[in-house]
Amino acid sequence: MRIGVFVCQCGTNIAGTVDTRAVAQRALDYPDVVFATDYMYTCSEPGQQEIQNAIAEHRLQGVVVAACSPRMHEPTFRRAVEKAGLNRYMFEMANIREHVSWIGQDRAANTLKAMELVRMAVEKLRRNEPLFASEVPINKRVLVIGGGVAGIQAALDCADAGLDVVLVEREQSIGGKMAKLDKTFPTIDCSSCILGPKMVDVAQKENITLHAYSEVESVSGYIGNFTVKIRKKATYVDWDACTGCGLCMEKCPSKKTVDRFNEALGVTTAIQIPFPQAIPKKARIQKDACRYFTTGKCKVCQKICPTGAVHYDMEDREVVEEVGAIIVATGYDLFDPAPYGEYGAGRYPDVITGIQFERILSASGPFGGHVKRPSDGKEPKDIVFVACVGSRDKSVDRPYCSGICCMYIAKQAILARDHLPGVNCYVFYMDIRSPGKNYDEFVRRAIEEYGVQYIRGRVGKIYPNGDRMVVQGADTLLGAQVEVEADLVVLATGVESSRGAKELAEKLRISYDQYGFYMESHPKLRPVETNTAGVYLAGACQGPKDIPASVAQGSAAAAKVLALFARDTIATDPQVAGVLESACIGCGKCLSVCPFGAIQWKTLRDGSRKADVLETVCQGCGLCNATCPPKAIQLRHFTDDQILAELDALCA
Amino acid sequence: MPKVVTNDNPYLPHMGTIREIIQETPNIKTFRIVLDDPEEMAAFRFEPGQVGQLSVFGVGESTFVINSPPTRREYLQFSVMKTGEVTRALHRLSEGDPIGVRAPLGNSFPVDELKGKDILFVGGGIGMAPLRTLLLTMADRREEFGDITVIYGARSPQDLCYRYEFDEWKAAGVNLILTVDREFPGWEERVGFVPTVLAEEAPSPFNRVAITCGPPIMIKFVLAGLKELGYEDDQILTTLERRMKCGIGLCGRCNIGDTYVCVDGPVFSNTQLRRMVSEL
Amino acid sequence: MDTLHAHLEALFDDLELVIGWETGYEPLRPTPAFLRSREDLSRLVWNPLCAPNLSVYLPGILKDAKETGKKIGVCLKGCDSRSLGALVQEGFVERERLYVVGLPCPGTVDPEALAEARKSSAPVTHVSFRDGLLAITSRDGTEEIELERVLARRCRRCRHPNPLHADVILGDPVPPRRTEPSFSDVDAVEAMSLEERRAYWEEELSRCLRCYACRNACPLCVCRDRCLAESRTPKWTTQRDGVRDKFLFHMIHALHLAGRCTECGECERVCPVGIPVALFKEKMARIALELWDYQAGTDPAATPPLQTFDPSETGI
Amino acid sequence: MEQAFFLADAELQEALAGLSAQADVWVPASDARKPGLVRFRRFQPGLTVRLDARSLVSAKEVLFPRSETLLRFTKEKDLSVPAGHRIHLDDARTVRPVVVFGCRPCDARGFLTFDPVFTKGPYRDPYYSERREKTTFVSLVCRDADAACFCSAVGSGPADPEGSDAQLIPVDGGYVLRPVTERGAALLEPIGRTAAPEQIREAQDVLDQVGRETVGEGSLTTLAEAFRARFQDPAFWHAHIDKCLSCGLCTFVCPTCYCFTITDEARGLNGERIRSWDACMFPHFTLEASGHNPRPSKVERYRNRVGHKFSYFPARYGQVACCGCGRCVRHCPVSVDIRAVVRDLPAQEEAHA
Amino acid sequence: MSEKNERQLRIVGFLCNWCSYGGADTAGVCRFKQPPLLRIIRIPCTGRMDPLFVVKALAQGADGVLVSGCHPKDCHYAVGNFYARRRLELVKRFLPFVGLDPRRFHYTWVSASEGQRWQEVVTEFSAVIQELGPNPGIGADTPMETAGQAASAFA
Repeated sequence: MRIGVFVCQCGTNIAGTVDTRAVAQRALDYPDVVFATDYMYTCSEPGQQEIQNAIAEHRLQGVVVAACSPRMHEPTFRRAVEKAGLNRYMFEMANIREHVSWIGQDRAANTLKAMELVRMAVEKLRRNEPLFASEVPINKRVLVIGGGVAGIQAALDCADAGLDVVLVEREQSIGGKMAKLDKTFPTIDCSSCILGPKMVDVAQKENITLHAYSEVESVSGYIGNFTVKIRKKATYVDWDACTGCGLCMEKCPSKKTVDRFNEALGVTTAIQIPFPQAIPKKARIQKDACRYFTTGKCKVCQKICPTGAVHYDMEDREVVEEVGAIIVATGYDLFDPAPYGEYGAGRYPDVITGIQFERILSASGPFGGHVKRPSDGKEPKDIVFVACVGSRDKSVDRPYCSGICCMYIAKQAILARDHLPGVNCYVFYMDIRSPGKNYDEFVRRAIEEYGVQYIRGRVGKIYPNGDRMVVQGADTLLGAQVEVEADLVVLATGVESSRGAKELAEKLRISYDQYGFYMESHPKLRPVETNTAGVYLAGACQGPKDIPASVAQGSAAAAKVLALFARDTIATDPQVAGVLESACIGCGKCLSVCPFGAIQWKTLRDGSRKADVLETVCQGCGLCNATCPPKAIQLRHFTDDQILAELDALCA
Repeated sequence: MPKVVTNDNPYLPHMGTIREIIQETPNIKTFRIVLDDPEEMAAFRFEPGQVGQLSVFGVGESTFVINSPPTRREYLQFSVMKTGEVTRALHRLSEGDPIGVRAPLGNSFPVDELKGKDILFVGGGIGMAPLRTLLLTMADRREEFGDITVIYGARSPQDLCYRYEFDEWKAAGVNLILTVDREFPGWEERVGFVPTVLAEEAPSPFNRVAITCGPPIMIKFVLAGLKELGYEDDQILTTLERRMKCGIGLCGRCNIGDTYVCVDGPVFSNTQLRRMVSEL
Repeated sequence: MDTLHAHLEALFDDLELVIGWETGYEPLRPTPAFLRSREDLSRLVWNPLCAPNLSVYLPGILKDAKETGKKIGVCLKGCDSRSLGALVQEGFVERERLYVVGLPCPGTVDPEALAEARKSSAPVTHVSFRDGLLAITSRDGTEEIELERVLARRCRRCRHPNPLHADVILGDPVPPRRTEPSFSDVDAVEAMSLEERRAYWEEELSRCLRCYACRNACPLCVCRDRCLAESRTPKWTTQRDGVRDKFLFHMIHALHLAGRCTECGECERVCPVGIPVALFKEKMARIALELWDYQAGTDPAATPPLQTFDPSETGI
Repeated sequence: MEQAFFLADAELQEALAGLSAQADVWVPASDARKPGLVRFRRFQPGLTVRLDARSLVSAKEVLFPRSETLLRFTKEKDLSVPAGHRIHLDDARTVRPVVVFGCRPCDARGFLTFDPVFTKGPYRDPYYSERREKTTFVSLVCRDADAACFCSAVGSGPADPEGSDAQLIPVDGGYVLRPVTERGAALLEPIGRTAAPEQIREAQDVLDQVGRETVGEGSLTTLAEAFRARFQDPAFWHAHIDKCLSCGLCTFVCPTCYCFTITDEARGLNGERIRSWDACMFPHFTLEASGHNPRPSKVERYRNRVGHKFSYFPARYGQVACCGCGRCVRHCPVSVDIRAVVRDLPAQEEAHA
Repeated sequence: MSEKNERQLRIVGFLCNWCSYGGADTAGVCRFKQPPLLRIIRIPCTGRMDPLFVVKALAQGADGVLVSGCHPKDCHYAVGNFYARRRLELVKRFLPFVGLDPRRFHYTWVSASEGQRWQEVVTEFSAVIQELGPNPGIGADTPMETAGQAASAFA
C-alpha cells in the first residue's frame, strides 16, 4: 500500500506548539508511507489540491491527514480523496489540534504525541478496505403517530406534497390537547377555529389514511422500508356505516358517564362522540359505562341507529401498513397534581387544573362557557393560579420547566377577566418565562391591562375556609407569608411525557430521556431527527413545547421526510457490521444484544444458521462485534484488526 | 530435473520486484515478477505446472502456479484470486513493490509424453492459470503437438482471465471455445457450464490427453464427462490444491494419504487420483 | 451402578444412544463412552474416577444426530448438569432431545494425588468405591484410600454434587461439601501482592503448550473450530511461544467464560502442565456473583449477565 | 559391553555441569512448584534433575522448538526506489552443540521419525538438520513402563539403543554409561570413570533383563493395509473417536509428531517468519482460504493421524511414525487410546458386524 | 524521553465518537490544558469496547487505559454503554487477579459538552499513571520498540 501523510499547520493553531515538519519527516519512517509533507491550511482549496496532486503523482492508495478533529473535517477530506479517485474510506485523520496543540504547551511532548497519533492513523489505514454504500429503494409512504396539532401539521404537509400518509391516533378523535383549549396565547384566537379546518382537511385528504382509536403495535424494518402493525381498537360501532348523526347519544340511557373530553367536569353517554368537531365524527361505545356490556340488557343504540352501525361483538383488529418514514408526534400528558397533597387537588372540587379551567372557559365545555366553579356553580370572585405544579421541582422528579404554563396562566387570567370583569386574579409564580414572540408583552398586558396580581413565591398550602379556599404562600418580594382567599384555585400543571411513550420508543428503537421525552439526534443541529434513521420527531413528545413550536416541528419533520423521499433510493452508511459466515458459530449473542434488531438468522444450505446483518438497519455501534466470541461479526472501518493496529502502534 | 535456484535454506525466499500488475477480473490480479539478481533471473529454469511460494513479508506466503511458460523468461507470472489473508495482502501491492519468491516447487506436466498428441484443455475461472503455462509452452513449440482445443468458462465474461491474449492463442492455432454460465449483453460466445460445453464439443479421445483445472464441482463433472467421451484415466491430467505452508514436503498438512501435493503434485493423472485415499 | 444399568436397560428402546463412561486403558482411567446398542450398556461404569464432563459433547452430538424422535441419554454429575443448564440457556442444546440421568457425585479423584497416595506404583487391575473409600487393586494387593484425601480441587469447593435439570436422579443425594460459594483458592492468589501475582501467572503460563485441551474440554467454549486464539483475521495472538501470547489466549478464554462458566473445572483437570487455569474463571464467577448475584447454569431461563443490562444499576 | 563408564548418583550434577561447558545439556527436571511435572530443561546447577521420572513432553522441543525464527525481515525505508523501501532478509542462526541426557529410549527413537523427513530431502530442513548433527543422545534404560507404554509394539523396547548415542544403565549407586556410537563415546570419556567389571556385569544384567521385557501387546507395525481397508468405515472411526475433544495435546507431547505451521509476525518495519508446532487435530490445519476443509471433522483428522503414523509414513519411509512412548494415551484428557484404534483396524467383522 | 528506562508514559484512550471524543474536542477548543500522555483511539460507542482490548493493551505495556463514553441513558445507540459498563466493571475487577494494576484502567462517562470535565479526567488519570510509572506488562518478550523509535526520531 502506498500512503501519503499530510500534516496541517492550521496556521499557527497547530504549528505553534507542534513541529509539523518533524512530524511529516518522521512519518516517512512508517511502513507504507511514500510521501509526507506539512502544509499551512490543508483543508483549504489549495491544500486539498495538494493532496489530490500527490495522490496522482505518488500513486497513493491511502491518505492520512494530521490536522483538526475528524468530527470537523473528515467529510471534507473524504470528498477530496474521492475526487482524486480513492475510495473515501481509504482515508484517516490524526487529531493533532484539539487533542494535541490546543491542550499542551510543551512543544517536544506535543510533537512526539503528534508523531504517534500519525503512526496510529497510518497503521489503521494499512488495514482499511474500500467500502461502498449500497442503495435501497424507498417506500414513499409516511406514518405519522399522533394526531395532535404537530402530527396534523406533519400529515398535511406531507399530504400536500403528494405523499401517502398514514395517521394513527390513539384517541377517538384527532386534535390532541389543542382541541380542548378555548383560546390560544398570545393572540387569544379561538383554538378550535384555527385547528378545526386542519382537522377537517385531514379527513378530506384522499391521500391520508386515518386510523383513529388505534395504536402502533410493532414496527419492523428500516429507513425506507418499515412495516408497521397497527391495532384498531374495537369501538362497537361500524365507522363505515356511522354517520355521526348523534341519535344514539340522545337515546343512550347511560347518561352519567364521566366526560373525559371535558376533564371529568361533566357527564356524557356511554355511546359517544367526544366533541362536536371530532374527526372522525363517529360514535364509540365506552364499554365499562355501557348498560348492555355491564348488564347484558339494553341494545337501545343498536335499535335506534338508522344505519345499523352498532355491533356489540366487534373485536380489536390489526392492520399492517408499509411505510418509508415515521414521524412521531405523540405529544404530552399533563402532570397529575396528586403528589402535592397540600394543594388538595382531587379533595377539594374547587382546586382544579389548568386544562380543566380551559374546559370551563370553552363555549363547548361543561358549563357552556360560563365561568362557574365546579362545587356549586357559583361565579368565582377571586381566582388563584398556582404556577409550576409539577415543573421545576426536583421533589416530584420534574426538575424541568414545562415552558407553556406561565403563558397559559396569563391567558386564562385574561380570559377570566373577560368573562367576569369583576373577578380578581392572583398568580403565584417562581419566575415568569415568556420568551416567545409577543409573549412577554402578553404577560405584561395581563398585569397592566387586566390587573392580574402576580405574587412571586411558592404556595405552601391550600385549605378550605367555609365555601372558599385559602391559599397560603410566600411572597418572596415582600419577604412575607401571604394568604389569599379564593373561590377557585387553578393549578398550572406541567407537561410530562405522554403515557406509553417509553413503550412506543422501544418499538421504534429510538431513545428517550429519563422523563420519557424522545431524544433528538442532536440538540441543536438535528432537532427533529432521531438516532434511528427514518424516524423523526414533531411536537411535545421531544420535550415541552407550545403550539407554534409544535407546528413548526411538524412541518420540519415533514420537510425531512420530503427530503428523504426526494430520492428513489437511499445510500446506506457502509460503516456497518458484516458477518464472516465461515467464522460464525451461530450462537445468536449478536442478535440478542443488537439495539436495532439489525441482525437476523440466515439458514445456509447445510442447515446451519448464521447471523446476517441488515445493513440498512445497522447503525454501526459495534456492540455485536464486542459481543461475538469468535469475532465473526466485524464492524467495518472499526474492525478488531484496525483497532488492534492502532493499539500496537502505541505499545506492543 | 530443472535446476533449482536455491541456496541451502529452502525456506529463504529470493527477492523479486513486481514489474506489472494486471487486473484480470474483479477479484483476480496477475503479477509479473522479476528476480532482483539478474544472474538468478537468467539462470531460473522451471517446467510447466511447477509452483512458487510468494511472500508478502509480515503477512505470509501462499502457493501459486507459475503461469508464464518456461519458453518466455523475461518475468515470472502468477495469478492470484483474493480469498484469504495472503492473497488480500498481495492484492494491495503495487508495481515496483518487492516480493519474495520461492520457486520452482512441485512437479510439472509431462511435456515430453504429450509430444505428438492432440490436447484438450478444460479450464474454469482461475483454473486457467495452470493450463496457461502449458498452453503457451505448446504454442511456442507448436509443431511438436497436434490439435490444441481449449474449453474455458467462467461465471461471466468479466470473470474470464487472460482475455487480452485470446487472440494470440487463436493465432497460434489454438481452437479456443469460451463459455459463460448465462447470457450477458454483448457476449457472442458459448453460454452454459463447462461440462455441458464439453459434452457438446465432444473432442475425440483418440490420441488425445485432456488437462483440466477449475473449481472442484466443475472438475467432478468434467471428469465424468471425459469418462463418458471415452477418455481413459491415464489420458486425464489435473492439478490439485491444498493448504500449504512449507511447500517442500515437511509441514505435514497437504497430504492426501501418503501423497504430498506440494512435492508429489500439483499435477496428477486421473490414474494417480484413483489410487489415493478419498479425502479430497 | 446396578441401578444405572437397570434403569437405562429399561429405557433403551427410546434412546438413540447413551453417553456415559467406560473403563479406559486402565481401570484408573474411565473414558467417555458412546453406547449405541443395548449390549454396550454393560460397559458403563460410574465411580469417582469418572472425571470427564460429558455435557461437552452435547451440542455436537445433537447437531449431528438424525431426527429419529429418540432421545439421547447422557449421564451427568452435579457440576456437569450446570453446564447443561448454561448450554440450554444459550440455545446450544435442546433440552427436550435429551434424557438426562443425574448422578449425585461423591467427588472426583485428582490422579496426581492418587498416585502420591498409593503405596504401589504397579498397574491397577481393579477399582471399586464404597463408603468414601477407593479400593485399588494391583499385583501388589488391594489398597484402600479415602476419597477425601485424593479429591480434585474442583470437588473440594463443590456446592452442586446433586445434579440439576435431570430427568431422573439415580442414587442418594450427596451432602454438598460447601453450602456457600467458596473461593478460597482465589483468595490464596489474591493474598499475594500485585507484583507476586504477575510473576506467579507468568511462571505458570510459561508452561502452557497452547494445546487447547482446556478450551476443547470446556463445555461452554462454544466457538469450537473458530477460536479467536487461532484466528489470523482478526489477529489477537501470534504464534510465538512467549508468555504474552499464552496469557492472551487464557484471557480470551476467561473473558468468554465471564458470567457463563459453570465451574466444572474441566479446563484445569485436562491441563497437561498443571496450570490452575480454572482460577481465572472462578474469579470471573465470583465477580458475576458479586455484581449481579448470578450463578451460571443454575437457571436455564436466566440471561447471562453480559448479554443483558439494567439501566437502573448503580455503582458501576 | 566393551567400553563403559560409571557415574555415581552423587556425581550427576557435577558431570552435567561439566558437559554444559561445551554444550547445552537438556535433562528431565521438575519444577519447584510442580514436583510431579517433569519436563526437559536446559541444565543449570541446582536444577532438580529427575532421571527417575517420565517427562510429560518428549525431548522433541530440544531439536524442534515449539516456535523458532526461520528468518527475520526488515523494511528499510528508501524513497529512491519505487516501492519506497527495500527488504532485507536474514536467516542467520547459531547452532550450539546439544546433549540430551537421560531421555528414555523412546524419546531418542522419536527423532528417527524426524530424520528422514527433515534431513534427507528432497529438501533438507537446515534448522533441524544442523541441530541434529550437533546433538548427542544419552538415553536411560527404562524400567518404569506404565499401562500406557507400548514401545515393544512398535519394534522398539525399554532398552532399545536405536537413536541413542549412549545408554545410561541404572546400577547400584549410580549409572553405567555405555557408548552406542562414536559420538557417544567421545562425549562420555571426559565425564565418567571407567566402570569396574562388576558394574559392567550388573549393567549387562539390567540390559539383558530389561531387554527381554515386552512393553505393550502385539505389533502395530504392519497395519498399513488394514488401515486402507478401514479408511471408509465411518462407524469404526466414530466408535473410537466420538469422545475425542480435537485438542492438540496428543500431538504436542508426541516425540514423532513434526507437523508445523509458518507464520509471519511483524510490527512496523520489522518482523520475522516463524515456524511453530501445529497439530493435525486442529481444524485450521487443513482449512483452505476458500473455506474448504478436506479434513473437516475430528473423524477425518484422527483418521489422518492414525494413517500418517501407521500407514502413510511407513509407505514413504519404511517405518512407523510412532515410538510407543504412550504419552498420547497417558495425557489424553479423555483417554483416547491409539493402540486400541490401531489394533482394531484389521478386526473388520468383529468391530462392526 | 529517549530510552526505554525513562520512556514516556502512554495512556491509550478508547473514546466513543458521539460523546467523549466530542468532549475531548471541546476541551481542546476551550484550550483546557492537559498532560500529554493520552493517545486516543476513536470508536463508535463504548458498546464496541471488548474488554479484551483493555487486557491486551495492559498486557503489552500500555501504562494506562482510559475508556470513556456517553453518560448512561445518553448513549447515541440507546443502550451501548449499559452493556459496556458491565463489561468494563468486570474487567476492572478482574485485572488485579492476574497481576495487572487496576489503577491503570479507568472508565468514565463524559459528554460532548463537558470539556472541563474531560480536562479533569485526563489530568487526574495522568497523575495516577505518572505516580505508577511504567507498566511492565505481561511476559515482556517482545521489545517496546515504539516508544524508543518515535522518541529517538524526534530527539
